[in-house]
Amino acid sequence: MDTEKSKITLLAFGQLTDITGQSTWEMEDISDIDQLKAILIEKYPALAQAKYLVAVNMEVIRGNATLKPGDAVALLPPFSGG
Amino acid sequence: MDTEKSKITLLAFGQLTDITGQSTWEMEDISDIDQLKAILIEKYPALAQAKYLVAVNMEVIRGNATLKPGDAVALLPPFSGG
Amino acid sequence: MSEKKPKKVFIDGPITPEFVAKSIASHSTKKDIGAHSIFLGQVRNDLIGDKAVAAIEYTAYPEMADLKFHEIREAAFAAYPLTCLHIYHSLGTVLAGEISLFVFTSAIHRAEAIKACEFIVERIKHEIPVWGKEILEDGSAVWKVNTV
Amino acid sequence: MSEKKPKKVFIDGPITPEFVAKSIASHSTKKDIGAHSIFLGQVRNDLIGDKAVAAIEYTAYPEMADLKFHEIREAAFAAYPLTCLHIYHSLGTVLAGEISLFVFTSAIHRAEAIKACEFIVERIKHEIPVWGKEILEDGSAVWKVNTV
Repeated sequence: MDTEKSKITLLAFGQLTDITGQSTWEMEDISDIDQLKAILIEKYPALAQAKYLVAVNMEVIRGNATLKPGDAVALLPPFSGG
Repeated sequence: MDTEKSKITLLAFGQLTDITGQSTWEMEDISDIDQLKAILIEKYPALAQAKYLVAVNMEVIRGNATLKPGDAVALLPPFSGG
Repeated sequence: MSEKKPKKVFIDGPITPEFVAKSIASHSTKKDIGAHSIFLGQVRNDLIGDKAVAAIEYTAYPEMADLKFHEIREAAFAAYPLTCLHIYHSLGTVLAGEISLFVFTSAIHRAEAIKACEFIVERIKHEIPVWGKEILEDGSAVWKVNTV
Repeated sequence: MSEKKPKKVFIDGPITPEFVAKSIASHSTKKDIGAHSIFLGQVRNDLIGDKAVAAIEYTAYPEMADLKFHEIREAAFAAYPLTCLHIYHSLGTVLAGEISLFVFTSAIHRAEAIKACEFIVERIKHEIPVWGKEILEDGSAVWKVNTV
């Protein structure tokens, strides 16, 4: 498989950017959301305490789901617009 | 009793003025609302068909009530403001 | 918070968008407000038979209307924690497309502002002695009948 | 009636009273409208500890927000017989006392306009990926937490 195509794009917003230190980056060889969360918590332990939803290609996914290359995975803290 | 003081003031509004031909006038020797209505219908037969509320001194009165000299009696067709 | 002083409600002719803007702008100094709810009644060009409504001429029993507006204000302040409350209603001629009623509630949180505004609009429609005479495009007139 | 074309929602900085007035005025040609309902969200100077909020800096996930605004519009038009529907939300800095959200519904009768406006405001608060960072009077910042 083309390594370029095995990448997913991560997007972090709001207070989560204080934890991740970046708002968009790429990650390779991630098969599903549970695996992604485990890797992220290892890298950013404060995420374990954070409240957030995961959206894959702009749709909120509750629970686990398979990720495919090219997916945009967004980490969304509680909304506070309006 | 002073005749001036035995008078009540009548007020008509909206479509009722098309029937009464006047919007404010005085009437004498009226003892209660039922009597007033009977006299008005005799004078303005179309009133018998009209839908309206009676307010005495700006408070809506449902049913009969005694009128006293100096009262302002308003004939209020269905409101259509806003 | 209750406001005891009587407020001027009736406006001669239409309520303009600029008037609404000025009213909104005057609240920018009240920095505890988080939510405004506004209702505007606009005159429709309804067909009466085959003639369109060109304007409505509003008349009122002004003393009783003032009393009822005051009662509605008191009831709204008693029922909802409002920061501000303004009510304006047109008298005289308002053309189709123009605004004849402006209800404006402000509160710390949205639910109170929204619920209070709806409460006030309903009460105005049912309790305020105002009558609209619809002036049709050919100059004839019919008394307006409000739908419930 | 459904509107399929995407609409611009985000506005850079505060929503001004003049913008609201212009939006109201643009509906005077739509003479079948009888009722407008407007919601405005205003930035509060809440105390965070002992410091007042001076401003909120709004950021969004804009592509997802556009998609969600579109879904909310479609749901509102499906649920209520609206003539018009406009939604505007600020991005960037909005000072305390300024307006950051403007929801504007119009219908033939008041009930639909009022209910639809409330429906839309609730969905925006829960479904739109926007975040506010409260800038305090001393220059420090905290992420805003919306009350339910």
